[in-house]
Formats: sequence, C-alpha cells, structure tokens
Amino acid sequence: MFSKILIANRGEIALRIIRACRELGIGTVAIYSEADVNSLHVRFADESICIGPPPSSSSYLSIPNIISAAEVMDVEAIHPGYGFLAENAHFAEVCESCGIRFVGPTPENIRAMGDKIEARKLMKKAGIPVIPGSEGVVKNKEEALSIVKKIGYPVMIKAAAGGGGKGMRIAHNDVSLANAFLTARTEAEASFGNPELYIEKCIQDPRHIEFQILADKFGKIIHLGERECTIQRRYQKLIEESPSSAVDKKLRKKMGDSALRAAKTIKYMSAGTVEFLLDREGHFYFMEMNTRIQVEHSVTEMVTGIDLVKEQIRLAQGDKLRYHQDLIKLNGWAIECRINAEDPENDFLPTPGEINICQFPGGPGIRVDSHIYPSFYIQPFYDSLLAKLIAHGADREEAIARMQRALTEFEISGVKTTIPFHSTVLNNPLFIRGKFSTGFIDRIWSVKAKSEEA
Amino acid sequence: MFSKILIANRGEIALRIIRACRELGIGTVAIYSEADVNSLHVRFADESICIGPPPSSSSYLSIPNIISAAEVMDVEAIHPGYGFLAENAHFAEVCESCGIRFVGPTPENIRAMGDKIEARKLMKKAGIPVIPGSEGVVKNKEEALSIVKKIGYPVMIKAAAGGGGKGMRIAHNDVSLANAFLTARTEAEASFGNPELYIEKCIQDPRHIEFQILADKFGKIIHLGERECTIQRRYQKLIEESPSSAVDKKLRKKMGDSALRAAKTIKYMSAGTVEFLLDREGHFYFMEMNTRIQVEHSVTEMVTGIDLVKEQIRLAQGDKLRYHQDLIKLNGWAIECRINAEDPENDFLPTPGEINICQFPGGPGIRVDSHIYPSFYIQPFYDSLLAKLIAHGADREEAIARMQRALTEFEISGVKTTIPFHSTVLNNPLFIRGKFSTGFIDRIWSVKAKSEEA
Amino acid sequence: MDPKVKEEIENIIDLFKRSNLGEFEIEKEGIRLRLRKDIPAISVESTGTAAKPAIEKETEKSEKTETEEDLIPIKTPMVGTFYQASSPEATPFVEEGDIVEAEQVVCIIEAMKLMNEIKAETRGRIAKILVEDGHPVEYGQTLFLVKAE
Amino acid sequence: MDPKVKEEIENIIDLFKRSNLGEFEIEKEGIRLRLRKDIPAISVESTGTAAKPAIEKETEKSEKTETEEDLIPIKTPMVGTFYQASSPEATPFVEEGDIVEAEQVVCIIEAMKLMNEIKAETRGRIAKILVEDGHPVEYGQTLFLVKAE
Repeated sequence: MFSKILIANRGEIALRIIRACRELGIGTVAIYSEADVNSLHVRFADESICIGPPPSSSSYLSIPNIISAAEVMDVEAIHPGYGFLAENAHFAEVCESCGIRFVGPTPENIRAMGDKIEARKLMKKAGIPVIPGSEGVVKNKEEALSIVKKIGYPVMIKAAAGGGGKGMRIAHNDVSLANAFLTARTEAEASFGNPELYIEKCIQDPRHIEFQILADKFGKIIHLGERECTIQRRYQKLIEESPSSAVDKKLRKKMGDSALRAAKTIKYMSAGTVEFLLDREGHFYFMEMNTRIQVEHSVTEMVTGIDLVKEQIRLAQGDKLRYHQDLIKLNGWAIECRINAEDPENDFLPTPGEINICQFPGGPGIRVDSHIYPSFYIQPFYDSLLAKLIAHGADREEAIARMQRALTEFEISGVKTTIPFHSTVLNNPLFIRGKFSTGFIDRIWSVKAKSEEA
Repeated sequence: MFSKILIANRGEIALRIIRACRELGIGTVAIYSEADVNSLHVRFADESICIGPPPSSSSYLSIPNIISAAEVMDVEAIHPGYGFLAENAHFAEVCESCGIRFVGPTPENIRAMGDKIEARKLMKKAGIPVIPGSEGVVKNKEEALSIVKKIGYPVMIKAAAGGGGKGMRIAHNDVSLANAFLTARTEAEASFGNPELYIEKCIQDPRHIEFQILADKFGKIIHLGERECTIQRRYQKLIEESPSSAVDKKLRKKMGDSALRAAKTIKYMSAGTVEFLLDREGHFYFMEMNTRIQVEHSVTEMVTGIDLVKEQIRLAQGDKLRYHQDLIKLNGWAIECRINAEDPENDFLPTPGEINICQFPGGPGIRVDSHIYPSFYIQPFYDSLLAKLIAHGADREEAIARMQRALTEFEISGVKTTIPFHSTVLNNPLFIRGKFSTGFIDRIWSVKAKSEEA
Repeated sequence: MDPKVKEEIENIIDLFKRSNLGEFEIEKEGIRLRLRKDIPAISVESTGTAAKPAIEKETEKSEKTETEEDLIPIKTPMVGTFYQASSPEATPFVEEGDIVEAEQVVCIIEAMKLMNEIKAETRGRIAKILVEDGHPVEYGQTLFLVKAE
Repeated sequence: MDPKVKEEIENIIDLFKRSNLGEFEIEKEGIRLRLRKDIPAISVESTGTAAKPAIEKETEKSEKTETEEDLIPIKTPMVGTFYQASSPEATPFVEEGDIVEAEQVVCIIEAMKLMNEIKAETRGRIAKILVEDGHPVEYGQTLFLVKAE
C-alpha cells in the first residue's frame, strides 16, 4: 500500500480522495493556492502545502510547483482528481520520470483517447459503432460542405482536442456551417491550442449513456454498468443516474461489451469511462473515453457498493482487480444532482461570494459530497460545483422521492445556487417518467424563463 | 395511502418519520412542546401544533393533548416513534377508539410483550429458549433466595414492567441479593408504578443480538436479519451493527426462526424487534420483544435497502407485506454510533446547552440522522441523542474504516459529546476483531478513566 | 465607556439572548446597536419547505399591542377547538367590549369530545377576541385580550 | 487612538466575546464598530482532525514583529527545498547580521532537481533567517527578514 499520496486538486474531489485515503490508511498531502487556505481539503489532509497564487495556471495547473511539492513532501503517488491535470499525458509522464506514481491510466492511454479524431478512428477499426462523419481532420469549410453532402444536416463540428463542449458547434444548413466552422476553429485554438476540427452527424434526441470501466495492469477489465447523463445544459452534465431508464439488460450487455472492447483496444489501465450517444431506435455510438475519475462516479458507487476511488488507488499500486464481471450487480437506483454556485434564473451565471447558512440534508439513502461550510467563501477562480447531492433508493421512484425530499432540506444562503433548478427538474412529469433527451433542459428551462417573463 | 399523519415525537426520530412521509407523499403534522419551537421537526413538517409546556409529562406524554391535536388537525394516523407513548397500549387503544390509526402493533401485541414475566412464560411455552430463572413474579427475598439455590449465582433481578435497564440489579451472593431485591423493587415501583420483579440467571459475557421483524395483518411475517447491540453502557446501547460478527448463516437461520415464532405466537403486526442474549457457546435466549421502531433500525435499512419506517406506515395502512423471506439479503456491513450530548470523561453526564459549530461528515457510505444545527439549543428536558452516525461498507473492515474517518470529520462544539468516546471504541483492537461482550465498555472505559487519573 | 451605557448594552444583549429574535437594531442618543443571532436553520426568510403553522399565530401580532395598552391575555391551557358559545344556537359567552368578572366562563375548548370551560382570571373588559368560533387552538395560544378595569 | 476610546472598544469586544452573539455593530460619536464571530469550521481551537501543516508557519509570528520593526520579508516564489549554500561544503550565502545588496543571491530553492537562486530585492541587513537549511518551503513562505539600511 502507498504510505502517502499528494492530491493535485481542490474542492469536493480533493475531499473525496482524502476520504478514500483515510479509509485505506494512506497519508495525504493537500496542495492549495493562496485562495484556498481555508478549504476543507487543506483541513482534512494530514499535511498541506501552498503551491501558488489563486489563478489555476500558477497553482493547480503548475506542473513544476506540484512536482516540487510532491518531492519535498516525499509522497509515493499523486492523485489528479478530475479537471486540471487529470488528462494531461505530459503530467503523467513527468510523475513517472520523477518516480512518483500517477493515480490514473498510462500516458499512452491518455494520449490515445485525448485526440478525439484518432480515438474515433481506432474505435471504428475495432468494430465499435461511431457516429457517421468525417474520416479525420476537416481542413476547411469546402471539405466540410462536401462531407455534409454525404451525411446530411444537421451536423456537429467538434474539436480534435475537445472536451466539455468547447469548440463544439451545430450547423443546420450551408450558411450556418460556414460560420460554425470558423467559430469552432477559433474556439478550439483558444481553448486547446489546437484548431483541428472534425464533423459528425447530429443524432436526433439522443441520450448520453456512459459505462464505468475498471482495468488492472494485468489486462483484466470489467464494467460497472451504465450511467445516464442526459440531463445537461450546454454539454455540462447537471443530473446523473445509474442505471438508465433507457437501458435494459440486453442493451446493457451490448453496450457494456463495446465499452470493454474500447478500453481493451488501447490496453487501458485504471478507472475510466466510455461515453456513448443512444438514439431513439436504440442504436448507440461511441463518443469519447474519459481517462479519469468523473464527477458522477458516485452514482455507480451507490448501486454497486464499490468505492471507485479506493479501487483506482489500488489499481495504481499495481494490485489485481478484485472484482469479476458476473458478480457485479446494480442494487436499486441512484441519482446525483450537481449543486452549483450559479443563478439558474440568470442564465446560470456563476455566483461567487460568501456562504452564510449551509445545512445539508440527511436521513436514509442520502449522500452529500461537499467541501463547503457556513462562512465558506466561493472563489471566482475555480469551477462552481458546491456539492454533489446523491439519493439512493430501491428503485427509480424511491430515488426520485428521496432526491425531492433532500432538495427541500438542503439550505444554502448567501449565494444563489442551482437547488431550485433541480427541484423543478425532479418534479417534471417527463423527467419522472424517464422521457427525455439531451435537449430536455434547454427546452423546459427556456420555456420556464419565458413563461415567467410573460 | 394515508393523506396526513401526526408524529407524536420529537428529535431525530420525528425528522426520520417526516422524511418517510414526504417520500410517500403523506402530509405531516409535528407536535411540539414550548421548548421545541425552534426544532427541525417543526420546521420540516407541513403543519405543526404546540401541545404543552416543556416537561414531557405535560406534552409528549400527554395523551389528551396529543389526541386533541390529532383531532383538530384532522389526521388519519399517529406515528409514536420510539420512547414516550410508543409502547403504551392504552394510547394505542385511545387512538383506535377515536378513529385514528396507530402506526404500530395492536394494543394486544403491546400488552403481551409489555409484561416481561408474562412474555417470558408465553415464549417458553412456544418452545423458545428463555434464560433459566423464576417461573413468575418473585414476591420476596426469601423466595428469591430459594430460586437462586436452584439456578446459582450470579443472577439478574428484573422488573416485570421493565425496560431501559430500570429496576434491574445484579447479585453475586446472598447478601447482595437481599439488597438488590429491595432497591430493584423501589426503582420498579418508581419507574413503572409496578413493583413486580422476577429473577434470571446471569449469562456470562453475553452478546446482545436482536432480530428485526416485519409482519402484516394477514399473518405474513419475515425477519430482516440480526443487529448486534452488544456495545452498551449500563444497558444503554451505544453502537449497533448489522450483521453481527458472532452470527453465521446457520445461527442466523436458527435465531431468525425463533424470532419469527416469538412474533407469530402473539400474532404480531407491524415492525418489531425480538431481542436475544447469545452466550459464549452459541446458545441464545429470548430477552424481550420491542413493539416499536427502534433507534438502531437504520443499520438494518443500510444492509437490506428496505426503508423500515415507510414499511411500518404501509403495514399500518393495512397493506400486504411486499417482501419475501428468501429474497432478503444483507449487503455489506453497517455500523451506527449514537452521538449523545454527554460527557464521556465525566461519567456520561448530560451536557445541555447551545451548540455552536455543527459540521456533519459526508462522502461514500455515510448517513447522518440528526435534528441539530448550528445554534441549536439542547434542552435539559429530553434525552441526549443528538445524531445517529451510520457507516455502510462492503464488509466490516470497510464499515469500521468509514466510521473512524467520519468521526474525525464530525464536529460539534459548544457542548461535550460522545464523539471522542466512539473514536476510542472504533480504534480498539478487540472491537476491530469483533471480540467483545456486553461488559466491554465498562471494562475498557473504566480502565481508561483510571489510567488517566494516574 | 460610560458604565451606565455599558450596563444598558449588557441588558439589551441579555434581552436579545432570551428573545426569539434573530436580529435586533436600536438607535438611541447617538448610539446605534445591531445584534444578530446565527440561528440559520430557522430564519424567517427560509424557503418553501418551512412549516406553515396551521394555526394562525395571532399571538405575535397581538402581544405587541398588549404591552402598549396593558392588555392581559387569556390563554388556552389545552389543545382543542375554540367555541364562543355552549351550543351553535346559544349566544356567545362574551363579545368584544363586554365586562367579565374573575371566574366568569369566557369560552369553551373542546378536546377529546369534552367541553372544557375557560374562565377569566381577573375582572376586565374584553378588548379583542383573537380566535374565530370553531377554529382549532394550540397549547398556550392567546384567545382573548382583556383590559383591566 | 485616544486611550479612553481604545479601552471602550476593548470593553465592547470583551462583552461581545462573552456573548452568544454572532454579529455586533455599534456607532457612537463618529465611530462605527462592527464585530462578527464565525468561520466555525476553521476556527483555531478546532479538534484533533485539523491538518497540522508540515511546514512551520513561522511567517505568522514573524510578520507581526516585522510591522513593529519595519522588517522586509524575502519570500520564496516557488515550492521546493531551502539551501543556505550552493553545496554542503560551501559557506552560506548570507548569515544573520550580514548586509546584503539588491540582487545579491541569498539562498537556493531546489525544485524538480533545479537550483533556483533567490535574490534580495533591496539593500539591507539580514535580521532573521526563518527556515532551516535543507527544509522544504511552500509557495510564498517568508525565508528571511531584512532590515532596510
């Protein structure tokens, strides 16, 4: 077992990793920027070290400062969490070259899935369905137009280095295609330093279904069933569940097998997620693979009873995977709401500031993963996730009832949060009946906004 | 489904019942004494009504005020929680005679198990092992002495109307027997208005094992496995688990069958608990049956995934029991620590007063059932339970690791609590190895106290 | 600080502590004092989930006027239903403006099918009847305000 | 500040400390005082679980004296290991009492196997060396206190 791990992250995920380490008896080192000196991850870690000023670029993204911190604190491994350096192959390499274990996949794994165009080619070759589209990079709008002639509108323009909805544009006709192509390129260049784009056909009313993977370095690999992350806004996930009301046993087997094949194709090692789009006819398409622990990993933990962060650490140590595919069972139903410091009535603008009251819900089936507390100051430098509220029930109906109940108990004052937004969704009849696609929020929330204006 | 229920209780259990009702879509009425006007159960209920001054005798124990409240608030049922009127057969009768459903067993069920001597006779007749002792009431110390001649020292003197350790005395020889008999009688008279006593042989180093029962009014009855409540202090349970490290599959079947027979013998209906003592050789003896929901019901909920309070309400409505014995499985391991407003360094004296900081633990496998919040005032009128901290893991080792971790995160300031006590127990090697009996706490804690004095 | 002023502030803080108030502000002779208790979970501006007491808390409003006008409350010692008369057809025991004598029955509280007579404690004029006939009352709720005569 | 006023403020703070109040505001004779208690989760007297920073936070202590004595801190702009000399055998770059010139190297911070020279910004006398040779330092930690000359 590792004796000490440095957590190269902040917020709820840093706390999540500290909790896993404590339960495993592993010492923890928190890193923090000057803005985070009063954070819970600093408080609950065994040791802590300031690594830079508030901006992420000089602190949580500063590889030299983080590696130095790991060296002076004498840790054996670094857990990158999600975001920041979690999918930075170079960082994973630097760790290894400094003799520090990176808690995640190999640099090769990260690279293979990091370039979305190459990943798509690899998957197609491995026989995994991909969304119809360009073979590789689309160089200019003329080439884009000729591709669309073949696959038809609407299409999605995506960045090769993409992620998180950046450099992504939809086009419905030749005019919008030309515009969308240029803006997507500018955005991709600005966001990732790589302007390369590719094109895929738009799947109508799709659902976002992803499979959790666990793989050891000996080639053993399993999946832990699916998560549904269809409730999104501008490609940002807001509500996740496991299992999905759109996936039956047969489809789970089929998609799970594809997810395993995707991971095996690149000799994946560690915890990871294979994301698919599922269309109205039950066809599914590979979208991308995330080579990190994800925000929504918790819903899989609730239904499988497996602590994913602990397993991820064990796998990074070189342990054999302790589970077998046929013993994985999904017990009940879990839903997660991301409580963000955003104003849902004002276009989800971030609401930095000081939290006054902060009262968490409790009782049966409720889990809260959060780094906030009364008088916590929400910094403007980082993302707006305040808490993950997770409800687990015997079935979807009970999970929804518990989530509705817990949302009424959850009180945060001082800043606006997405709690009221989640209450609206959780009480929406279509949501309750499991009838939705990725456009659901844009539809119901803009209608709501309009009806309130009227 | 009931449309509205009155909750005839306060504190965490009132909140627990409100949560169940909310998830079932049932309206709730909180009752409160003048001291509890700022309580969370009042806040989270749909409606609330003050029913008396602070002392329980004039509020939470006042049958006329509670029934009047139920009538003016027009409820269909009353949930008594635990304690107060939960095992008061007269109250259950008054409810029924007023056309209000009592969420619990029949008055006959309560009576049958309320008189410990009669219950013991009934069980013996039904073939359930009982602790060797007197046939019925022991009238005087001469009769006591002649019984002890047959069964041998040490013996336990118990009150016929007993419960909660009141009117209970241990005797090791003729001299202490005479004294113990008289004090037990005085205490029984004072506590229950009934001085009747009986005598049982002391089981050496026993473990307290109890079985959760669910029974519908159609005679269907199942058990949900055992809970171990061996970690006690002066007969007050402090830590509970499910399952028990002293019970294997075979013993679970045997004890479970006895528990079912005990409940069937009195035609039990509702949720209930059959308590046994288990000796070092694996023999078990019926102790008593609790005809209510218990504090520690939550650990059974964690491992079975069944919401006991909701089931109890469904059974009170006359629903059929929805579960089958052979489909009941215990998933993983759950442990509960009762966090009390008591000073463990000062003989567990209650510590009423104002809570300042109140920060709950969170993360995977952690459940908190609590009615406290920052600036909550702990009243001196009621019991000292502040929170139930429940940890669930894949096995006992993980559940213990989670509980240890959660205890370090749990912060209550302003008053002393039993949090440090629980940390000590959870880190005790004998506790970790599952090697303990009901004398465990008196042994380790008095040793600790002495070593600190030295 | 002037010891008198200090004492005054201490008194105010003490008062505030024992009160149910969450916040308190006073300005007097050039001194402005603002006090706040952090009872977050029960703040008045709490969201939709907060309990809406079924029984109108008229007490709160009324008790302020009471202090100003030296009004004496008659409270109910039990939970039940408030009746102004002994039967629907009967005339009310008292009406606003009536003079009541000590020990005079002023209303009935029905609790568990029993009719409990509530009596005035001292002589006075009924200034205000705070509960409507047939409405439920909770323990300690003020039923009447009486002006001593 | 007028000592009488200071005493008065001290009295108020004391009062406030002993109270259960969360916030306190007072305005008097042109002085407005606002006190607030909170940040509970990270209060100094927090229980055993609190992180014990591995790196001694000497900065806190020293920065107080600094203000009194006009000391200028030299802080590290990076995380790493503090070395007083260029090699174990070499003499230290500076010792307490030495005069340093602007741009003079005062120590080395090793970070990722690289030796980074840290320089004084202004002329002055080394009043205090706050970190021991070979010890780790975190971002922004004060290494030296310099008295301007």
